[in-house]
Amino acid sequence: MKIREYIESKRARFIVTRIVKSIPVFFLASIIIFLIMHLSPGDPAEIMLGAGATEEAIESIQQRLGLDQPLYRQYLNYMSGVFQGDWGVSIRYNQPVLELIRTRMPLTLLLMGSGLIISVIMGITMGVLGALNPNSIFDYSSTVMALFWRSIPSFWLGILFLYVFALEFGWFPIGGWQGPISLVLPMMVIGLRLQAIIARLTRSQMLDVLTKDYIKSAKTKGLKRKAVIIKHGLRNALIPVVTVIALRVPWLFGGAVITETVFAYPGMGSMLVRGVLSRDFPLVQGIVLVICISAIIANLIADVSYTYIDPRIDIDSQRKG
Amino acid sequence: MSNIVETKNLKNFFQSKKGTVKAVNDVTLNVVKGETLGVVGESGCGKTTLGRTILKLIEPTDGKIFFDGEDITDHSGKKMREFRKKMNIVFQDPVSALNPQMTVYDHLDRPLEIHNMVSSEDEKLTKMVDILNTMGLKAEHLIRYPHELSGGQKQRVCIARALCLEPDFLVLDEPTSALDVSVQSKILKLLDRAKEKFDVSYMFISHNINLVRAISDRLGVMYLGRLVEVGDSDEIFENPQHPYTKALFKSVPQPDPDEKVEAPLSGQVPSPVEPPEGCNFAPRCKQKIGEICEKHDPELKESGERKIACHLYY
Amino acid sequence: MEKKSIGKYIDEDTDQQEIDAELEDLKEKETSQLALAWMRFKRSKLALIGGLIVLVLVITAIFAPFIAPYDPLETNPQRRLEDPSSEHLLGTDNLGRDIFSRLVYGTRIALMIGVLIVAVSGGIGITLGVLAGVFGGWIDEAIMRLVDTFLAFPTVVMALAIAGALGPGLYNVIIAVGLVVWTRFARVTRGDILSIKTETYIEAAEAIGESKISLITKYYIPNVLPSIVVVATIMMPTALLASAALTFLGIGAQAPDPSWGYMVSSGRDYLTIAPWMATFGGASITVTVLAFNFVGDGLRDALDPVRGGS
Amino acid sequence: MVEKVNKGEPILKINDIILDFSTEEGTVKALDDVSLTVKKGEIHGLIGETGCGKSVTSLTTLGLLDDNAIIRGGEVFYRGEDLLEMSEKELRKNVRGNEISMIFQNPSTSLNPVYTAGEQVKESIVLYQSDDDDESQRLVLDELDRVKLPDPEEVYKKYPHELSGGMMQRVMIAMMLACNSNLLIADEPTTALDVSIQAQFLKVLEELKEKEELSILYITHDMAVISEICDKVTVMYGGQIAETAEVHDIFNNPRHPYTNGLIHSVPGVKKDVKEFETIPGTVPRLINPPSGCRFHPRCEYAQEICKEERPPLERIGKEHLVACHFWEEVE
Repeated sequence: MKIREYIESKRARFIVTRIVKSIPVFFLASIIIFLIMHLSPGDPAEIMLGAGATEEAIESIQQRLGLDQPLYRQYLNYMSGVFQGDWGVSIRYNQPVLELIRTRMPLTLLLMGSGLIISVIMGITMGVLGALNPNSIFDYSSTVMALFWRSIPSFWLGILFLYVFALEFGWFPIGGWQGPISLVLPMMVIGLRLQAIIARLTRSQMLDVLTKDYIKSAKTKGLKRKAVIIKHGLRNALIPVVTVIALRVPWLFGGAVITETVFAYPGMGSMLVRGVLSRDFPLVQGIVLVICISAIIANLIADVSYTYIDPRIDIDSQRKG
Repeated sequence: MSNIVETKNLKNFFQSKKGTVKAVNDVTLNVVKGETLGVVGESGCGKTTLGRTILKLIEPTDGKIFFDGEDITDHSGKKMREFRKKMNIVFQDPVSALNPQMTVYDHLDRPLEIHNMVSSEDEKLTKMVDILNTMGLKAEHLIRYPHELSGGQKQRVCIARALCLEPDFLVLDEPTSALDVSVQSKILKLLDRAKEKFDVSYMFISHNINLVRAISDRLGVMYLGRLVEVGDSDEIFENPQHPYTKALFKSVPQPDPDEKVEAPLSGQVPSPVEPPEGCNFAPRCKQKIGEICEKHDPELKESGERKIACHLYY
Repeated sequence: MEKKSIGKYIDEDTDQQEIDAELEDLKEKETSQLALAWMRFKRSKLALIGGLIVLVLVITAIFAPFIAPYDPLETNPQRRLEDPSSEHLLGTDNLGRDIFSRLVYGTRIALMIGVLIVAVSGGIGITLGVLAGVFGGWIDEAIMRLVDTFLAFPTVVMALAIAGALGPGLYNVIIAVGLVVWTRFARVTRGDILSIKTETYIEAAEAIGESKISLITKYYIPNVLPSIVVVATIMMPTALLASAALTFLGIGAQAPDPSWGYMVSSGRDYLTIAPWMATFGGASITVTVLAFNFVGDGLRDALDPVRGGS
Repeated sequence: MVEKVNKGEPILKINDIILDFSTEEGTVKALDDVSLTVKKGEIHGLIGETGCGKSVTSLTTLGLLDDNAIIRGGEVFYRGEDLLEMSEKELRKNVRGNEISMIFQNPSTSLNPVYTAGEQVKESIVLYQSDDDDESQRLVLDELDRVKLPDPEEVYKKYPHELSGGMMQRVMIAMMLACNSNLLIADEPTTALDVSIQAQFLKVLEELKEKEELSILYITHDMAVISEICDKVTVMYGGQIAETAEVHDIFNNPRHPYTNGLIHSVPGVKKDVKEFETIPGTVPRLINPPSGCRFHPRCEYAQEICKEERPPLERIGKEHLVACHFWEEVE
């Protein structure tokens, strides 16, 4: 079985290079976050404690956070802290940042995960159906709808859903977390928007693949229309779709931040907004770093899954989207 | 007869994922002034890379290139630009050889400007229309964009662009293989007419052997980056000597129902990555004379009027 | 190159019948790539509608003072939260200000932010994209690593962090969003230049002795321009949505600016008694973004129909 | 399929097909009264330049045309049944694959890149021969052997991008013949192949014709390949049939001015470029094609009648048909 080992070794090599490549990306990201936090014009300690803070309070904050040391030293302390689980203490909540994240993150991941699943299922079905009967009424209307879902700001959509489904109809709780029921509306807000993007991409990829020669060969072999489209067409069409979905994972966090704020959903996203508004630098820094790590991991998983879908591993895939 | 172009042990190796590709592997050849040297070979034999390397569009890995007796191997930047005037190239696919955002006028204007070949706008237009007419095009074509022209017309603009530098040497890299038969014969006749009018020597690269026979004075046959046989074109076609040339000519279908291909060349065109030991053609050669072919790489040696790289002829 | 100046160069020595046969199929007027693109753009109805809306928005933005019946900032406590009436077309907000006037002035802010963000991100992205594409090698590798890093950040989160650090305010939002979305410009420009690099007309240009600079100015840029225009149009929606989101979250435009995002966030508390404040604000954003999406899709099909755009 | 056809009898009869394509620039009159007959066990060459309608004719037979194609008239009889009357379902079940199959120009795009060569050939075996796993695997290796592929076990496991052009083209044939088709349509199969690989490929086709009485409709623009393997030849120009004859008549006694011009512009017929003949003008755009005989603007024998009246396809010899008012005068 020479071929199998050869492919496995090629895939292993591809994965290792991808991991090695994402390490500098992680450090570069952490440096950028760190710099941004220290970008602010005023003295961070003053800004964090607000105008009325006494001299001593400011002094102690600067001592505690080591703000008086040169930037690169602060960064190194911070990073060594990160690896030992000490991500600093939130000013506003007066709890370790890592603790806050650990309690809030699962809710955000749950929201993002459900939003992703819905959008993938709806998106791909709508996309394939649109491609199968192009220029039909269905195709035309789903294209316009897809553009509509991409154009509506998610915060307004959230407010509309809140107003109609929670206030008027009362089907769903206004905010906070009363079990999975309060997941539905925010999930729909994220899902609808992403499914529009996936649907349009799947449709254009399917249309492109259906013009390829190997589809003509499949037809010539007398295969049923369904076999030609699903077995030969869909698999090739989905390769770039997987790439785009992976690229959209970081975007999901963005969506979560806004949707959680609108629905007062107790996830990491709404906490980030409160952190930014109250200039709670350690908390903001921690959350953004976590988001960045999960995005890098998501990209990694996408590239690895890519090698299973598309046997042409060594052709470096042109990332789309 | 002085040579317009000469190469000595020219080598061009690329690094690919699978290993070193020996595209041009120790090629020594010359193009006599005023002649058309045909270069034939199958895919991966390095004929295109050879053409581009002689023009220094790709840097050679080793060996020497002489143009009109002067060694241009290490020329670069300003010095090389002077030679751009003297030698040029026409590519295979006319569609991608023209800049879609430029009109025909711009395509001819650029070379004239760069090498300031003309002193006034009037002189420039006269020169342009003269060349276009030689190519069977008219002044009306000057303001057209590439997407408004047919394949044949586009290729004629490419040739006009090369000729307006009044080069001494022109590499024609499969100039007609992307065109239909009737358009192809027109382009070939125009090239033939242009050769006399502009006193240009050609290196005509093609995989179409019948075509090269009709247009070339001398012929070079390449296999896997090497020159295996060089000599007068008609003589080689009358009596090919290198085993590969013989087998290749035998597997070429002739446009005559009574002349059929008997035993086609067996096996595969091996990949130029890490070519086989000894003579590259040995694995497919029916006239192998034993061990020596597997071990030693034959040199290109004189054999009467001809030059052949095969142990049979020493 | 007008037609008449060629007139005097027409001569007849080449074989006449062949040339005339070829001249017939030359259409009357020469069509440039741009004319070709306009023909394709006209064909899509959505694109034309989008174009029309954008035009209306631009006019509203420019002539806001003439269109808006009231001063958007003038509060009028007695006339708080009135329903839409002949006097106040779209009613009044919680401080008695005329909503219609605020919407009209909001157009100006929205378009201005959008254009500035696209300009900032375009400037950074295109330059880095061209550098990476043309010079390749380690420059390309470094820029692409930077792009990958920024891709790891969601636009809103990154903008939040930057805006948080810089403090709220319109201009901080422009910098924040601009600093994040440039990656899209960089990737498209780089991708296009790499594909142009493989085109034979670049090699032909080198063969006639074009210098590196004229290669960039005469060959790369003109051929990359179409897709840059497409990306710029497609980026407007992203810019508008991101800046509106930041304003909604309280980081962007501050009261009393008549920005649409702020109208939605301040309208949220009065949803039950005066829902039109939030609705009209949100609707304006949606219509504007939808229009730019229509135009963007139309431009993409018109300018690079083959590639279909990323 | 009802009719049993034995060697030498017509297996495919295409009669007077008129077909247009509706495009944004206008209606393209792609086929104008195209008629063609392929006999069983015969390799019938269909030659013409780009845009003459040769590929469109083959796609019409199998109903693989794009949706903007409009068939205005004509029939395609295959073993007694008119394929144009058949529904998509019928065509798919009874004709495509197990009766008529097709291979295309570039092998690298005609095979699905995400399945191995073996899997794609097995798909045809499972459809038409046997769906038992081991047996179908064995049959696949036989098919790969039948087209003379070296080391079939190796090729079975390889993905298309790991095979050379020549090998991919043979996998294509194996995939199609595994459907036990009686008629193979080959659309420019060797254009992308090297001379030596092309020669081997043509030998494989010839053997399939001799040994298994396979009828082949061979579409190409290369006159040399036509003379190599075809028994009969049809020349097309601008969507019209110019001439049909035995391969020797086409080369030694061309009766249509276009065939005559084409033959004399082929390198190899004339040994030196100076003797090449050329056909003035360019291939017509079929949006508003020339009236009557579409070759008249470029034809030296053309007269008034050629503009008004489209010459019928006249039988001037046992197997020789020509569509030209002045075919006697051509030399």
